[in-house]
Amino acid sequence: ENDDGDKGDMGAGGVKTGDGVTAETIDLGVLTDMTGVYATLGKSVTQAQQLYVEQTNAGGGICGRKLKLTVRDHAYDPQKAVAAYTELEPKVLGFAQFIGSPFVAAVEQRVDGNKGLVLPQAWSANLLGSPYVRVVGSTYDLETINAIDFLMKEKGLKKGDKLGHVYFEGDYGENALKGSQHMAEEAGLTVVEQKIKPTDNDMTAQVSALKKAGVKAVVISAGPRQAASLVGVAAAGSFDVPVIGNNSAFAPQLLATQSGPALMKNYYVASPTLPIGADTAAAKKLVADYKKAHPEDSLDNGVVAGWTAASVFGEALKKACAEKDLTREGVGKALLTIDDFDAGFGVPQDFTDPKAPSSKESVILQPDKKATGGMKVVQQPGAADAATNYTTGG
Amino acid sequence: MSEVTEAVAPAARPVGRTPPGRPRAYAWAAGTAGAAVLLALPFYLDRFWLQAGLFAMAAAIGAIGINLLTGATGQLSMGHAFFLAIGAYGYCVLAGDGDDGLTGLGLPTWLAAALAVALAGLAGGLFSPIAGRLSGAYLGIATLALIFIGQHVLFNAHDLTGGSNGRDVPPLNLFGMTFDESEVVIAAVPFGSVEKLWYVGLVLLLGCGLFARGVLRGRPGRAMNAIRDHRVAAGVLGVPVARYRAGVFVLSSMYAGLAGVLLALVFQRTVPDYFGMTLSLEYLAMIVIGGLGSVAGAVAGAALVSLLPQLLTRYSDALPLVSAPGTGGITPGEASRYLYGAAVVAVVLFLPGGLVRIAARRSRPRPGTPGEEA
Amino acid sequence: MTTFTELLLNGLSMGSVYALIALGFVVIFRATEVVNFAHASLLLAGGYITASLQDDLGFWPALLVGIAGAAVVGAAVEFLVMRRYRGSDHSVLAIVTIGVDILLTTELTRRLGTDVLPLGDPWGDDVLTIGPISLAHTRIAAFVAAALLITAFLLAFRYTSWGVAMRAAAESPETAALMGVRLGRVSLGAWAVAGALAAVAALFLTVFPTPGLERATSLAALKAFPAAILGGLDSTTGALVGGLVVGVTESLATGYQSELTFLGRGLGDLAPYLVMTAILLMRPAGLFGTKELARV
Amino acid sequence: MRDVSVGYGPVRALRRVSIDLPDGAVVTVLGGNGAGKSTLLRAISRTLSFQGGTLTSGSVHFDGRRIDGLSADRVVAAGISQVPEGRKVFARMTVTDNLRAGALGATGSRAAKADALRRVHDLFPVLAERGAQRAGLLSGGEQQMLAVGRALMASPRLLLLDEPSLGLAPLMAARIADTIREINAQGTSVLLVEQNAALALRLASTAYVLDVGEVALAGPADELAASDEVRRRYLGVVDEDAAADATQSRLGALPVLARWEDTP
Amino acid sequence: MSAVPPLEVRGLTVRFAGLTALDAVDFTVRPGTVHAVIGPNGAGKSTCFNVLSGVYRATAGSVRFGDQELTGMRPHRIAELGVARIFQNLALPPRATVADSLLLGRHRLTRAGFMAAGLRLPSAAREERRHRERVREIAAFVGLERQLDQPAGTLAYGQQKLAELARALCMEPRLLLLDEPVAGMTADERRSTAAVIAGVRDSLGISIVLVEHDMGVVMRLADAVTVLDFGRRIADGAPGDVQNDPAVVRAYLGEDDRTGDGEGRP
Ligand SMILES: Nc1ncnc2c1ncn2[C@@H]1O[C@H](COP(=O)(O)OP(=O)(O)OP(=O)(O)O)[C@@H](O)[C@H]1O
Ligand SMILES: Nc1ncnc2c1ncn2[C@@H]1O[C@H](COP(=O)(O)OP(=O)(O)OP(=O)(O)O)[C@@H](O)[C@H]1O
Ligand SMILES: [Mg+2]
Ligand SMILES: [Mg+2]
Repeated sequence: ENDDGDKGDMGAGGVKTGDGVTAETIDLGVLTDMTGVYATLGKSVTQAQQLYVEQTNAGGGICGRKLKLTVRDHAYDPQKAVAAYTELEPKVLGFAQFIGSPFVAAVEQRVDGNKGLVLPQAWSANLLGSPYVRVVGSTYDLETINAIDFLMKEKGLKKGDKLGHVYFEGDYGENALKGSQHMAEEAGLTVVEQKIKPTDNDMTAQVSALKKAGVKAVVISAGPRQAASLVGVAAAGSFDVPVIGNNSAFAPQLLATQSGPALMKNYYVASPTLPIGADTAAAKKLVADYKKAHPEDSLDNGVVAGWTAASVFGEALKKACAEKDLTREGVGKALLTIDDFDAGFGVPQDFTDPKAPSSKESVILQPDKKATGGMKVVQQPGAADAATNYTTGG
Repeated sequence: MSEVTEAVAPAARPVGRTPPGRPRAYAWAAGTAGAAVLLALPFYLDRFWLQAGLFAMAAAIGAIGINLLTGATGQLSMGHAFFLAIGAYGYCVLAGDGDDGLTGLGLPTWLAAALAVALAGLAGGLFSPIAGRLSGAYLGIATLALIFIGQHVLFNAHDLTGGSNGRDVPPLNLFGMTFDESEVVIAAVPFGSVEKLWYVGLVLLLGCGLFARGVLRGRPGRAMNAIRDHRVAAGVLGVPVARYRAGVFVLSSMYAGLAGVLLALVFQRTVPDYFGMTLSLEYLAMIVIGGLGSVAGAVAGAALVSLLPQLLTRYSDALPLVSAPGTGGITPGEASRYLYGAAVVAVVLFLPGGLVRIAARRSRPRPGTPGEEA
Repeated sequence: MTTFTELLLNGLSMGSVYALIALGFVVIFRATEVVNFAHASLLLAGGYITASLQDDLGFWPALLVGIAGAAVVGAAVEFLVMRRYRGSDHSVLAIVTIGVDILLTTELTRRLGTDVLPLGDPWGDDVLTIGPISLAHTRIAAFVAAALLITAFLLAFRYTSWGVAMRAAAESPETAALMGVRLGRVSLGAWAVAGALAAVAALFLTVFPTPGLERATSLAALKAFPAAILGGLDSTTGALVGGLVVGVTESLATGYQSELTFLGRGLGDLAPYLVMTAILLMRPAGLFGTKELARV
Repeated sequence: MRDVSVGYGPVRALRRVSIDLPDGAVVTVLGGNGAGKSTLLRAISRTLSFQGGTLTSGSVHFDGRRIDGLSADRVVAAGISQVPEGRKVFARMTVTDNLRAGALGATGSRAAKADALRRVHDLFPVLAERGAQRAGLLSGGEQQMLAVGRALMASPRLLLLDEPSLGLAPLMAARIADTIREINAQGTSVLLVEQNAALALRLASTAYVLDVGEVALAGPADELAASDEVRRRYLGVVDEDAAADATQSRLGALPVLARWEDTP
Repeated sequence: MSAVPPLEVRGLTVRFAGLTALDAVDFTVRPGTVHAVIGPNGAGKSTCFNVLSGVYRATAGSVRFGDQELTGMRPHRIAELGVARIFQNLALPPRATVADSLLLGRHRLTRAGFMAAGLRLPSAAREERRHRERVREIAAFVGLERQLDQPAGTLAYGQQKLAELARALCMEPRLLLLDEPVAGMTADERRSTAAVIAGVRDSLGISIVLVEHDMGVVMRLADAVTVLDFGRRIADGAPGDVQNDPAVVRAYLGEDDRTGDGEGRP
């Protein structure tokens, strides 16, 4: 069941192929969570990727082969996740999506062994380092650095100030915290930490604590509802400091709730790419197609993330095809040659260095009812100096 | 899903009770046949199935443990996952060679495994004073505290546990053989980690099953049941209640610890999310579904509860009335949740006394009887 | 100091919501000695019905329908599932409720999808500000509602035969039947009531400061476990006190976590369990629960 | 009740038993252990199912109305209440609540219940003074009194008593006997299962003797009391042989238990 | 088995919230005799037993069994000394078979622990066999060998009482505490049970403390009688004397029961 591509046989058009690739199809795996805690993300990402596959196939597929996605919903259960990976791994070329960084970590060893490319839907620096597990877009620590940089440049946060950071227990929050700690050293801030769990929905106590500490701004690395609660409470308690969150800390659905106004007032979101509502041709097309395919579902940055990841995989396949090598190794190599790929959301991705994320840039967005996907750009893509000379402690 | 039966039935057999009324010889034949099948499986099944089987075996060991405690002694425990965690992480810490930056004592892996089990037992012993004072639902939910403490530690004691992303599990190393991906080809079948572990799992499960059965059928088992049925009377009859409760708690924790070690070896990585409340509840579900107080029940229940979700996920596309995600209908994931929930309810309602009663039913009709020995 | 008062008040108000959930456990436990793991999904059901109707009906009618609906769901669970169990073992029935919870939760989360449903409540995000301390109106409402409901139950249990019937049925169905207790009706009633209470709790869990109802809302039910236990699983007063203790502990542990870093951060939902364990060590049946007997 | 047969799974506990209980009478059922007396009462009060038993044939009528088919609570509503075998008080509830539970099935007014309570209290003063005590902590006899008192709370029209004098001191047993007479005088019919046959036969007008699930003897109480069989087996008159037994055992007539020598 | 020592109860007092269940009670059980403790309901008889077997703690006073002080010992320690009892309210696990219940009685005489039983050591197996044998003997002695494999719960009340007696005998006691052993039995069952008890005393020569409301049985079996009322000892002595003691008659027997047969005469 181990498979170095050299054993791979010659397929259609003299292309070397291995696991998951036949003369007609290229099989890709999707390990997602559509019934567990990350259901919101999983749904959008998966649907976007399915959309990408349909369109690519409509356009004749890649390398004369049709793409095929096999979806497994592990509901964020480690046993199911690992089982599903074990099941799909021999059948597929690679994984266009894998939600849940602990699980990715769990199979990392095996990935290095079987060389099947994995694009996790998680932006933790801990995932960096393997040539076959590649993070698409800037990691949470970088994103946080850019976010704080924005606060300092635009929102009057200055040296010596206190900065509140509310973060999830776990990979996401802790990686983001690394960012703010780094930034704190760089810019002479003091971070007031508030660790929370996904089960905490009411941020009143946290706000009181931050208020007591007298913070001048708040970074939140948690889920949308925690962000909403935090901003809402802060606003209601006439504690109006700017709040900025990571890309996972917002969902357009929130704008319909009564915390909407507060969110639009002083909440910002740092994101690895332009929002779904960006006015680039690609974005507009995606919006249109996605709306057509899933009229009732909301357009969030999960869609963008899914689409980007899928197109990155597609790009790698195309390059590999050009090299006449569709084996796992071939695709891996191909990906390493991609140094400036833009899926249409304004941020070039560079995959030449497995130790680094594919980008260090972030876009700063602000919730806005009118904008498609509920977010408008307030700062174009860019990387803070602190970010560019920060090496992620993978 | 013929595979289910194929995977469950044999797994249940080696320690399974021979259904009353059936000729012994027949049962023996069945037993040996089952054993033979089990030994042959790695040559035929692919990795997914073997892995699933191993998960089931580990679950079975853990389930036997909690059945000694909850089924036979009547001490409801929702903290089982905690002791599994101790087993799993204990093994990593003891066997790990700290070059991943985490604490590791680098002991020989077999020793580490043994000590990890002992460690779990110790933890059980430390908790048993509390366990000794409480009973029923109170004890159950008090043990929930263990889960939350456990989760807290797993996430925060970074050097020991590796935090949220967990830590790698050093492969087992027995008689110069390493149970990792490095392949040995036996009879033209490449043997990877799961193939090799399969046999370890079988041996452990068999051992644990027989041991527990001996305990249940012997003097300790009677004392345990007495404590469950009438604590005061048990004392007057000469059973040192407190000591027995503590003893059983330790024993069941050790079973959990062993299950933890085996799981860790199969996962090849321990992650905190796994050892949550859901896991504890699943273990309770296993023994209830299988049959309280009996070894065979624990094994059967474990097989069902741990295999069903994996199978449902695998065949989710094939499930009835599912529609592709996004088309508004029931997604495969949801369908498998429905079936799982329905199965739990149905088995408990329509097989009171658990799976083991299917066989026993005809011979003695006393529905819903917990705590008869395997 | 003001922070302390603020945390305290917030804890109390949050606690009163936990108390409502805990009361749900207590009612079912009293009537059937079953620990109900399906409570989380009852909560979700109540919230969902209210939230999805408030647009058309307006808040108050929607809330009433929601409460009624949750009661019906609870009753249905009892009638379709719990009643069918022929055995006698309570821990077994607890497992059944786990299965039920999986079913209900899956169905509800499927309907909810990825939405966050606003409750359209009249309180909005208004806050009452006394000097430096501010407290959300929703929280005051929660406190009042919980107080009223729980007193109502205390009175009901004391002055009607309902409470007696429940306890009789729970302790020995056979003997209770000999007393003319209508077993079916008692447990059906208990489940319905639990459902209704869950719906009320759901309301206060989903209004400000939380954005609205969504799939994770039901997780709050977990916090009611220690509440119900440390108060005493079969005691109404216990539910109230337990809820408040949990609420306050949680709030303080969170608010002062920077002072408690030596314990590791994020003690918020661990602390209640620690308190509970401590209390159980002193009083094995909780603060107000009926102690076990040792008479032969 | 007519041709009633009952089985617990495979076990046949009653075979075609017929019993007539005239309105306002006291009827007693005697019989050895396992004869099926309690089963008989369960068959009337419809609580067999709790024991895994089923009424396999026959019918039970209560003043013209067929009651085998009703649920237990309906039977109570019909005016039948039972003192179950072995007390079965609600151990975790207070004495007072136990008595309240007894009145649950009663149809009577608040006032009627208050009267019932008063009657029970002067019948068993101890229940009054222990009102707040947990029933499970009462002494055996006190629990028995509570069980009887609880049944009286429903002021039933037919009272089923399963060994009411069980574990009662002679004085108290006599007291119970008087009570039965009294409530019977007030028009309540009584079906009495009692091991204290002497007492039972003194109270009853008619008596039945069950033997392994079948009616062995039936007739007016005094006639039965006169019959030798009953005198020997149930009245235990001839004490001499008992004493004799006890003495004989010294001579080894009884199965003698050898000492246990602990030599592995 | 070592010789049976006397049991001495001195100034035994037990108080529960508010009420005194036992008030400075004294009595002595001579080795190898049947000593009856009688009294009205709630007099404190079972409480006395509960103290003797370590279920309740005495508020004051002492209980000496030979040179051992029983008050304050844990129940299983007392059982170790060879003190066995049957319970007034049945305490038989309804679902376990009679055989298992009786084997439980052998607990103090057997040794197999978790290890031995789990590993099925031959010693454990041998032990098991020997004791099952003895259990059968004892079951035969009380006349239950046919019910050995039935779940105790399905036995009729009287038989369950016998099963409890057998279980107590299985402990090979030196002191046997019987709380209403013949309650709920028919006259001839009472007689045979009484005979069994007499047989036990004679063939094993152990001391027996008997609590019973059936004066017939008491008079037949008892060598000495202690009468309690409201926790106080109101009489103590030979059956005959006690029976005619006016205080006893007033408090317990009732006027019409001078005959000494609890069941009276038709
Ligand atoms: N739950 C049960 N399951 C099986 N058999 C039972 C059950 N209850 C009673 N029996 C059997 O039914 C028969 C009658 O039992 P029952 O209790 O009616 O006797 P009884 O006359 O009341 O005896 P006692 O005088 O000891 O109370 C007995 O043989 C008994 O073994
Ligand atoms: N644990 C307890 N808590 C409170 N009161 C108790 C407790 N145990 C016994 N009592 C009370 O002590 C008194 C004596 O009880 P005990 O059981 O010794 O009476 P008894 O002599 O056995 O009566 P009976 O002949 O009815 O069994 C009773 O009034 C009983 O209510
Ligand atoms: Mg009976
Ligand atoms: Mg007594």
